[in-house]
Amino acid sequence: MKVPPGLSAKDFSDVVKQWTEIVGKEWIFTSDEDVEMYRDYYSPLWHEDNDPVPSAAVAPDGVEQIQAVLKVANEYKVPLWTISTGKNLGYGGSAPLLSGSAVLDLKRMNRVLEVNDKNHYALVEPGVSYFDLYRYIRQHNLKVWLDPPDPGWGSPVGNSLDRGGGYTPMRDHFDNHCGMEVVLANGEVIRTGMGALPGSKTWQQYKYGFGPYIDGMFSQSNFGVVTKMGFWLLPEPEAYLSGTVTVPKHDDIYKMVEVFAYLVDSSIVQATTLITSPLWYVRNDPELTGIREHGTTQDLDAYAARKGAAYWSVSLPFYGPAKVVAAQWEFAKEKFSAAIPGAKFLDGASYRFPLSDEQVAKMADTVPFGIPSLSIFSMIGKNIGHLGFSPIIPMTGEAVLESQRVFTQVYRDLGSPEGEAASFPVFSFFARAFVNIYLFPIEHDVEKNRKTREIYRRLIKESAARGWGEYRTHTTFMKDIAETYSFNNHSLLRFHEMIKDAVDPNGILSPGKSGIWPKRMRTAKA
Amino acid sequence: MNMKKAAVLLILMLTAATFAWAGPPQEKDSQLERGHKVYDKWCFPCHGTGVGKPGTDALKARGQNPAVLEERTDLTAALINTVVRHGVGFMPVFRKTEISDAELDAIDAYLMRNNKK
Amino acid sequence: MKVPPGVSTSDFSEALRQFEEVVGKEWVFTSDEDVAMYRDAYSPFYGEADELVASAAVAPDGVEQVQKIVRIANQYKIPIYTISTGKNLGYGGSAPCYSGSVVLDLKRMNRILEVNEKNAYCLVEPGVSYFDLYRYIQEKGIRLWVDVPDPGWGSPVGNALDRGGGYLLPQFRNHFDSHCGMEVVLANGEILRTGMGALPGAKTWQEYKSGFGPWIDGVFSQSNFGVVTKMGFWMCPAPDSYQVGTVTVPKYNDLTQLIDILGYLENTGCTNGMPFLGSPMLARGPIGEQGPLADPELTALLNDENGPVPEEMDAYAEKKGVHQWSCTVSFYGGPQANAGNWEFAKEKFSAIPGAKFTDGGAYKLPLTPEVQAKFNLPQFGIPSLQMFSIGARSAINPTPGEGHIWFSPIIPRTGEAVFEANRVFRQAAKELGLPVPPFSLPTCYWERAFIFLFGFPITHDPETNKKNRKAFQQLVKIAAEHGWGEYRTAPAHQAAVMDTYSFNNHALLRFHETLKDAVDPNGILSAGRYGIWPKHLRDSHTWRSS
Amino acid sequence: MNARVVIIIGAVLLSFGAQRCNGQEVSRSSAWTRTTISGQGQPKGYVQFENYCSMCHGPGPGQPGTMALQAKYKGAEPALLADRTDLNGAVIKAYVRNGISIMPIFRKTEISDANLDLIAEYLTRNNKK
Repeated sequence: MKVPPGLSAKDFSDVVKQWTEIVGKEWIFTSDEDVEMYRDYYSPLWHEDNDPVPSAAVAPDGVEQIQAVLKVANEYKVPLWTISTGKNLGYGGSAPLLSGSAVLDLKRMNRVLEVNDKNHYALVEPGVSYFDLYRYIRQHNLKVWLDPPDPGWGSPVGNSLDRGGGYTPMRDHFDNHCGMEVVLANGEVIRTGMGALPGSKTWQQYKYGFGPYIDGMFSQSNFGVVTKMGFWLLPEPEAYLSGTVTVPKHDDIYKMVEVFAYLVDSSIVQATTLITSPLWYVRNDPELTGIREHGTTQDLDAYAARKGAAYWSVSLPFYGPAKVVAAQWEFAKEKFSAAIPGAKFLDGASYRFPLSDEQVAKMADTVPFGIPSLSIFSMIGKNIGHLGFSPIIPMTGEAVLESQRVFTQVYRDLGSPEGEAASFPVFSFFARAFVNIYLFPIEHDVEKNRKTREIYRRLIKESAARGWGEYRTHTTFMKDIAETYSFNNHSLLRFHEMIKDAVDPNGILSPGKSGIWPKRMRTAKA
Repeated sequence: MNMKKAAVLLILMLTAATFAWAGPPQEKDSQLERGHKVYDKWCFPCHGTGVGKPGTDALKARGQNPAVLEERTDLTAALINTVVRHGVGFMPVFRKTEISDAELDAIDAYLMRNNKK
Repeated sequence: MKVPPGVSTSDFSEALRQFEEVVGKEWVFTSDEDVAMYRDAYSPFYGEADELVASAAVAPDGVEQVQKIVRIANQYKIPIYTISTGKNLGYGGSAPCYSGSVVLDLKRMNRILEVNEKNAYCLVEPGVSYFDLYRYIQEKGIRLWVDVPDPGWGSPVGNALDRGGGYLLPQFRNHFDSHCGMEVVLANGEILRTGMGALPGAKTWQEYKSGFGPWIDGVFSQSNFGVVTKMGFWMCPAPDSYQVGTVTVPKYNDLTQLIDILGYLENTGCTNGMPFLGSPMLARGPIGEQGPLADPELTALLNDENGPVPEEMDAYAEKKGVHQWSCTVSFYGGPQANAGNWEFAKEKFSAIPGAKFTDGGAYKLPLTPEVQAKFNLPQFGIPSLQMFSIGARSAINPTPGEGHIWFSPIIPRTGEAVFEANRVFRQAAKELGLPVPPFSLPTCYWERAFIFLFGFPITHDPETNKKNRKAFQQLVKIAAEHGWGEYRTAPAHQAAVMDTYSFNNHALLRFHETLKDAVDPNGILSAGRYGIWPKHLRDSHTWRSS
Repeated sequence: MNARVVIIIGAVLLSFGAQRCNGQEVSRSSAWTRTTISGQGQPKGYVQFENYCSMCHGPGPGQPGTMALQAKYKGAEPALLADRTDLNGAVIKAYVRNGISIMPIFRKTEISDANLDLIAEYLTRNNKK
C-alpha cells in the first residue's frame, strides 16, 4: 500500500483504520487496482514516474463524515486532495497534485437539495453532475435551464469552483453561484452570504450577506471543502436566434471586435461565441503559409478573395422573446454594416422553446440550450485526451492578431507534436475579455507528451511577457502559472500563503493547488 | 418475455426518446431493470443513439457494427469491466464512487441480455 | 488633544510627527476644530458621550504615503480608520467604528487613472467622486454612462466596498459586482493587486475579474483587512434608446403574480432597466411623491389588527375605481428591441385579469434637457443630490431632522414575503412606538432579491436618538427571526446585525476573526468594522446577544 | 424636537425606500448636466461655489438647499445663496465646517480653507459695504 509523503506506514494504516470506521469498508480504497482508478486519465505525465497517483481514496457521504475524516487527517497531518466528480479532465481529473496525497472523493454526496423555478435557483451537493440536475429538472417538469460546460458529467460545484464557463447567458459559472457551505480544515462548518443567518429565506437570492464576501476565497484554492452551493438558473426563454457576421479583409478584425464588444457590454449579445477565420480550413495550403511568411495583409486579402472566403467570421447568439431576438439581430447588422464595408450576414439557427425530444435528438450540440451532453468528444478529434492552454487576452482586434502571431511562432520554433500549425480559437466565455482555448492532444506517448509540456511552458512565458495570464490550468502547470502572477515580488501568492497558514495550519487540504503550499511543505518546495 | 419481443420493445424505447432516463434504480427492480437504468445514467450520453454520441460515433468510425452497445450481442463482462475500470481511447476511467461494483455487474447483465446462450 | 485608547501620549505624538513628515504638516489634523470635521453628521449617538469620534486625521495623496502611514501605525499600534470620501452618510459617514481612532482620509487621492471607451471600463482612486468621474466623461465626450447611487458626492470605490447600489442595468447597479480588479495596501504596508493585476504589465486587469487562484476581492469589502487604493469598474456603453411603461393590477392578491412575472422578465433579461413597485391606491410610489394617506377609511383598513383583509381592500379599490399595485419596467437598447420587450412584458402581465398598461414613451438617447427634467437623473447615469430634497426642510416637512440612517433587510422576491414583511414590521412599529408605515413596497436594486428600506430619522435630541436606536435593534432581531438579514448598516449597529448571522455558533464571524489575526496581527485597520475586532480588543468589544 | 415632527418625518421617511419612478410628471432639475465650469467673466469664487455647493444650492426645482431656504424664509430672504446679501464669512464657514440640518460637514480634504475663503468672498460680493 502506498503511504503519503511525511507519514510512516504504521501511522497511515492507523489513519486508514479510523477512516474505515467512519465511511465503511466499501468506501475506502487502498488496493493498487482501486487507487489506479484515481489517476488523471488525460495526464500529460502519463506513464512517467512523476505522474501523480494517490496513496488512497476516501468517499464520505455527508458533512459529518467529512468532519470526522478531517479530524484524523489533522492528527496525522495526512495531505488530502478534494474532488467533486473527478471529471475535471484537461485540468487534472481525479488525481492529486502532490503524489501520495489521499483523495477526498465527494462523488457520493449527490443530493439535489432544492430547485425553485419561481425564483430560478438550485442548491446542490458536490457529487451532483449536470446530467443529474438536468434529469431532476425534467422529472419535476421545472421551467428552468442549466448552463452546462462542454462535457456534462462534471458537477456545477466542481466546475464553478474551478471557474469554468458555459454557453447560455448564465455562462460565468462562479459569478452565477449564490451561497456556499464549507467545512474548514479544523472541521468547523460555515455558511456564506445569507446562509449565515439561521433560517435565512434568501440564501440563494442575495449573494453577499453581511461583512466581507469570502466565497471567492474557496475557488481555485485549498482553504476549505465546499459541501453545498447555490446557483442562479435561467428561466426558459421564449426563443433563440443566431446570425453569422463575416468580414472580407484581414484588418476588418479591429472594427469587428469593437462592434462585438459594444454589443456584449450592452447585454445585447449575452452568450458565448467564438471569432474564427474561414481560412483556418485551408491553413496548410502552401500558398497561404507562404503569404503568411512573407506577404502583406493586402496579399492575404487577395488570397481570401480568390478563394471566395471571408477573412473573419463570428456568429452571434440571441436569447429572448421571438420579436426581440429578431430586432437584436437587425440592430447588430446595422452596427456592423455602418462600421465595416463589405460585412456580410447569414441567418443561422432559430428555435422556439421548449424543444421537443425529437428536435433534441437531431441536434449535434444541445449545450447552448441548457441540455448537458458529451458531444464535445465527437468534435475534438480522436486522441486520448486533451490539455487546455487558455490565456486571457483583451477584447480587441490587436490582441486577436498578436496572440495568433505569437503562439504560432512558438510552434514554428519548437515544432508541433502532431505536425500541423495550431490555431488558437478566440472564445468569449467571459463578459469583457477573450480567452484563447487551445486543446493540446494528450497521447499515451511519453515523448510526445514531453514535447507538449515544453511548448506549453514556452507559451506560458510568451503570454506573460505580453501581459496575458492563464485563467485556469492543469495541476502539472499550476506552479509555473502562479509564478507569472508575480507583481511586487509575488505579494499576491504570499498573501494566499498567509491565509493558508491561518485557515489550514497543519496543511492537510489539497497542497499545491494554484501554487499554494502549506508552511511545512513550502520550505521543502522553495 | 421472448427475445424478439424484448428486442422490438427495446428499439421502440430507444428511438422514441433520447431522454430515456427512467429515474434512479429502485429496490424492487430486477437486475436487468437496474442494469438498464444505470446504463442510461452513465453510458447513454456517449453510447446512446442519436446525433452527437461520441462513443457510438467512434465505434462506427472503427467499423464496429452495430455501433450502439445495447444492440450488440458479443460483449462479455470481462471486456466491459476492463473498459469501465481502465478506460479506452478517450473514454476515461469510472471509479467505484461513480459506478459501484454492484452497478457494474448490473450493466454487464443488461448488455449481455441478448447474447447467444 | 485626544489620544487613541491604549496608546501613550509620547507614542502618539511621535507617530503624528512621523505622519507629518510623510504627508506634510498641512495634511495632519489634530486641532479640536479640524478633528470635529470628521464627526458622522448623521450619527445615531450625535452629541452623546458614546458618539464615535476621531482623535486625529491624516490625508495622504498617494499609495507610497499610505504605505508609510500604515507602517508607522503598525510600529506604534495606532488604530487607523480608512474613509474614501467620507460621504457614506446613513452608514457611518467619516467617523471611525472604534472611537479615538485616527481617520485615514483618502479624499486627496482623486486621480482618474484610465477611462477606456472601447472596452467600457475605468480605473479610479478612492477620492474620485461620482461627480468627478461624470464631469471627466462629459468633458472628453466619452460615450459611457456611470452607474450612480442617489447621492453623487460619494465615490465609486467607497460605495462599491460598502456594497451600495445604483439605477442602471443589473450588472452595473450592483456596484461591487461591477468592479474589476483592485490594488490594496495590506496592514504590513505591502501592496498587492488582485485579479489579472497580479501579472506585471497585465493588459486585462479591468477586463477579467478573478485572475488565477483564489479570488480574494470580496475579502476587502465591508471589512477591515486592507486599504484599497485603486479599483476598476465596468461601465455601461451609452445605450441607443430608452423605453418605459407601467402595468397596474386591480386586486390585493394580484401582487404575488405581478412579482412572479416581473421575476421572469428580469431573469431572462427582457426588462434590463431597474423596476419600481408602487401602489396607486395607497399613493405609494417613488419617495417624495407620497404624502401621508388622505383617506381615513383606507388607513383603517390597513391598520385592521390582523392586517388588511384582501376582500375589503378589493371592495374599497372598486368603490374608488383605483388599482391597487403598479410596476414600472424600463428598457435600454435598440428601439425595436425595446418595443419588442415592452410588448412581450405586456403579454406576460396580461395573464393577470384586469391588468392595465400605460406607455411611458420611447426616447432616443441622450435625452433632451426638457425630457430629462421629467425623469430621474440616476437612471440616466447623471449624479445629483436631489435625493436630499426629501429629507430636507420643505413645504410638507417644515422642521426637518438632522439626517437619517437605514434599516435595510433583504427579503425574498415573492408577493408572500412583501405581505408578511408589512404585517411583521407594522406590528413591530406599533409595539416600539414608531410611526406605523401605511404599507411599504420593497426596492429592486438587486437582481433576485428585494430590499425593504426603512429610514430612521436622526435628530440632535439624545432621547429621541436613544429611543430610535433601541427600536432599530429590536427590528434587527425581529427581522432575523423571520429569516431576513440586513445587507449593510451604520457602525452603531454593525455588531448587533453581525450577531444575527450566527449559524453554527457564530462560525462566520470567528472565520473573519481568524483572517483578521493573520492579515492584521497588530489590529490597526478600521477596528470594529462590520463586527470584526482585532485580537487585543475582541473580548472587551465583541457584542454577543446569546 | 416634539413628537409631531417625528411622526411626520417618520411617515415620510419610514417608507423611504430610495425608490424612483418615472413616467409620471415629476420635475427634477438637471443642474449637473453642465460640463466643467469655466470662470471667465465670473466673480472670484464662482467656480468653487458651482463645484461644491450648486448641486444643492443652485437654481431650479428639486434643489434640497434652495428648497429648504425657501421653506425657512418664505421669501423674506432669497432662497438662492448666490442672491443673498446678508451672509458673512464666519456664518458660511460655520455651516460648511459643522453642518446644519441634513447638510453634512465638509472637511478640509473636500473643501480646502483657500477654496472656502473664495466661496465666502463670492457669497458676500453683493453685501452693502
